[in-house]
Amino acid sequence: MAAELLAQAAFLEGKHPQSFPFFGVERRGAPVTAFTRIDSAPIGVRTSITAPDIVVVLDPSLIKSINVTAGLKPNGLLLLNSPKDPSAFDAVFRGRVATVDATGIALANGLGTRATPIVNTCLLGALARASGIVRLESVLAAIERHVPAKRDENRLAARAAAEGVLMPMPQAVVA
Amino acid sequence: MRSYETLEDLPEAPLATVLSDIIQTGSWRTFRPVVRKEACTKCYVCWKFCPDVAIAIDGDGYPTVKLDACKGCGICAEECKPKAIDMVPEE
Amino acid sequence: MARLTIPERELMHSGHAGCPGCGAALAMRYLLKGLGEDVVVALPACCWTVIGTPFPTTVLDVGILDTAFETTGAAMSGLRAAADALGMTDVTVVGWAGDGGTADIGLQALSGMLERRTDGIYVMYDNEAYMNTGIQRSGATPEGAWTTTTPVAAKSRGKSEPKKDIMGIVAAHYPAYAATLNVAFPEDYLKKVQKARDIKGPRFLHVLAPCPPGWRFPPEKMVALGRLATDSNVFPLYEIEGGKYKITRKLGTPKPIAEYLKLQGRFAHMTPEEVAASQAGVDARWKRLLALEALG
Amino acid sequence: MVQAVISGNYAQAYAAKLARTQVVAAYPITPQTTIIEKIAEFVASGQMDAQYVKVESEHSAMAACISASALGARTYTASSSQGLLLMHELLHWASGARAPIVMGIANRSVAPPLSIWTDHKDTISQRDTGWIQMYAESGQEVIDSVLVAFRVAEHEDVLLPAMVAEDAFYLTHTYEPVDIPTQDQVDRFLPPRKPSSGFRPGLANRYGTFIGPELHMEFQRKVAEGMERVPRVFREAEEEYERITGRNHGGPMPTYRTEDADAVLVTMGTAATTARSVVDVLRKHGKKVGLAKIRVFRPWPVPEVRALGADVDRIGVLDRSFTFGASGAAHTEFAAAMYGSPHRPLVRDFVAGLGGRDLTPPMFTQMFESLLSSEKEEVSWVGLKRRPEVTVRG
Repeated sequence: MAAELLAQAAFLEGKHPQSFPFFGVERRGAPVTAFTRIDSAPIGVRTSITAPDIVVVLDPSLIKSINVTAGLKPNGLLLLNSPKDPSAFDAVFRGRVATVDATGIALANGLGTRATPIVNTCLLGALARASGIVRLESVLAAIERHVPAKRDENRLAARAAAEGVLMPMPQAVVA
Repeated sequence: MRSYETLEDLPEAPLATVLSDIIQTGSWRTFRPVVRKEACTKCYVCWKFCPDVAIAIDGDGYPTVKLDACKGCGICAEECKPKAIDMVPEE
Repeated sequence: MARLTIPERELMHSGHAGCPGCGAALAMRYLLKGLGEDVVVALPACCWTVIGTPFPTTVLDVGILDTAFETTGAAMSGLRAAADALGMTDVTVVGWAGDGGTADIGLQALSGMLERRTDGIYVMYDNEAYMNTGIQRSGATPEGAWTTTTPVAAKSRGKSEPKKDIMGIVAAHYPAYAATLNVAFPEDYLKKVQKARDIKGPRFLHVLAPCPPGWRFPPEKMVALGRLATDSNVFPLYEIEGGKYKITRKLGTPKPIAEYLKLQGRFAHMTPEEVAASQAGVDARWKRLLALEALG
Repeated sequence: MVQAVISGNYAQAYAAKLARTQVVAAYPITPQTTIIEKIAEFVASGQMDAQYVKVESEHSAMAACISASALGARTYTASSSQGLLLMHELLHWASGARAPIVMGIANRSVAPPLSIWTDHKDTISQRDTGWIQMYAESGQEVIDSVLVAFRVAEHEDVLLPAMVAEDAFYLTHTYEPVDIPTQDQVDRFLPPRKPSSGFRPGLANRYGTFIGPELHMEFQRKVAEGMERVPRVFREAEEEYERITGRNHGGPMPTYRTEDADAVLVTMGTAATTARSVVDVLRKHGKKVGLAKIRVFRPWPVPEVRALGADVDRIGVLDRSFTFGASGAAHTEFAAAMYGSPHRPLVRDFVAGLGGRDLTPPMFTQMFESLLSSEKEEVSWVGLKRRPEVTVRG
């Protein structure tokens, strides 16, 4: 969902996105992986991404069980859903780390339940600000066009997350 | 992960024999059940209704949550009559 | 330790891939508690194909044989024949299939298995749609329910056809034993499984397996919702033995179906008129069941 | 050894009985029916100690066979045409589950128009399912091939299902003398099946299971390797069978008068009998022609095909089915096997005998003569009526 919405946002900017899930068997709550490529030219590969520029972790508890930074480029960006300061994750990744309290923002905007907060749009808002890979306005426009329910809440959440993202240095554009 | 030295080491036919306990589904959880022993009446409704075989009974007869397995569905807390189980957000 | 009302021994392991609050996972846990370990399970394509975890792992302390989607009944007959030919006569042969695999694509093989009187227990765990593929309607989806193939939109009000009466179809084959079971009533569930275990011939268990993502309710409500299904007469608990019907749970005053419906997102679109029509359907089926029981 | 005049279908049934088959699950279809009727009779009279599962479709027949075989029972079934096509999904399942089921096939065409008469469209349509495929020319070959098929299929280096095909009516319902081996001979040749998969009830084990992209391909490779070992296991089985019964049908592709031949016709099934007589006649007239017979279509006998092609300049392949949009299956396979050989003969395709059309001696003469003067590789439909006529009887 988040990966596809990111692709939609990039498309609105005239870029060539490619978004796909790991083709597995989805179970509610079970860890899943999805990929997005964004380029200014048509994309000529159809494989899993093994060396990403950016890794976005929607559920911070996964850090304990999964090596979320596997293959992440040294100068890449790790964006985490966490209320903590990025410095708390120095041991996880030596490159740039950004955090956003997406669960708190989602619940404050009525997205999901305590057991299953819906944090997709929060992290996209935060990603736009932390990476510059797409503009926040494009994320908001993609939400308006493609999110089936609670569009206003999702837009507010994405904007709040963009404003609330914590990062050690100002926005830097990745590739 | 399970690796095989050669293709020959892989069983000829697809026969699975490794018990699934090794798969830790605790990472699925966003809320964790915490049993307050002082409120527990040992009725075992929590144990009875756990779809994930994630509740054991300890030596003193209290339910304990196997956190490697628990997916945090919250049925145990919901069904607990004396409300002795709290669902606490994971870090 | 206080006395447990169901057997303590577990023949199902943790690590399975059922969604949080999965009724079908709990249903298997109880089934094996009732049957013990001398069991072989024919498993067609269904949620449990995945719940049962991928190679090289397995979830149950009994044998599982994967079989094609529509073949559960036939696979049971093959297992029974081989078990008998090889001297494994004490083995209980079980078929464990979803509602789509039973009431739709597997109906022919089920009919064949019942008619040729295969000695085995066919279990249909009913989550009322094709959940493994992502909530498409099946013949067992109830009227009014939203699914991805029966959307709620300008020209669609969810599923427009009533749920298929699989127990009626099974009853027409004169099974040795048939019963409806609900994971929210473990003691009744276990009693019926153990009863089925000790009967020879074709047996059929229809198990209600509430599905949090498919029915759109929070996982912690799974058992409460299951209870409501029976206590509102949406899913009555009864058994058929030797052709005789016996209702195993009767409330003086059943709960209104509205209580059951309002807990589930799949029915959220229903108008008071649609709820009333649904109530009338439930009442009529309950009346018919009482009449069948009265036949004795 | 008992010599009896029996039909090809009865040869199938006798072989299933002599093999001490433990589970049979079958559904009737013309012209396979007399196989399963005979087996029902054997079981009912106590001559055969087998569980006979009377299923409600071919699809269920194969599903029941796979389950029974997975648990370790020696398993047999029989089918034909539409019924075999209905089984298709389960045929793949059987090989993937490494279930060494043996199946008798009455080769019959596929509708529409409905036809109960012979051609090979039903079995050729199953060539990619991972089954060993054998085609028989005579009742004798049927009974011997079924017994060899059990031994090869169940061999621990193979563990793959096998089908033994016989042409509808030309063999299924043709009574001719057949040497039926004794039970003692068969018991020596075919000991009880060893449990192969390891699958058991009452244990934590799951057979079939599901798997992601990490290992599915490796299990496909296992099936491929099982099939690659068939030629050796088949040869050893036939040698052993010969030691016990004195009979050997000559490997996966026996040849007849091909040593100095200018042209050779390659056939499958009963066509070989008539073709052999025509070879003799043409030889008397000084025409150097010969015959090869595909007994084992899967695995395709590449070394035998190459050896034949190395010495002959003109080869005609007779296909009793057609792959629309290409050529006959045996022709395609033959041409592919010759590609890259130092000596490449001209390989032609003759499509004939579809839907029960008789393959007459003049047709074979025509094929040989056409082949001897061939200048190019082409597909020819032999016996096709350019002015179609049909007799309507009152």
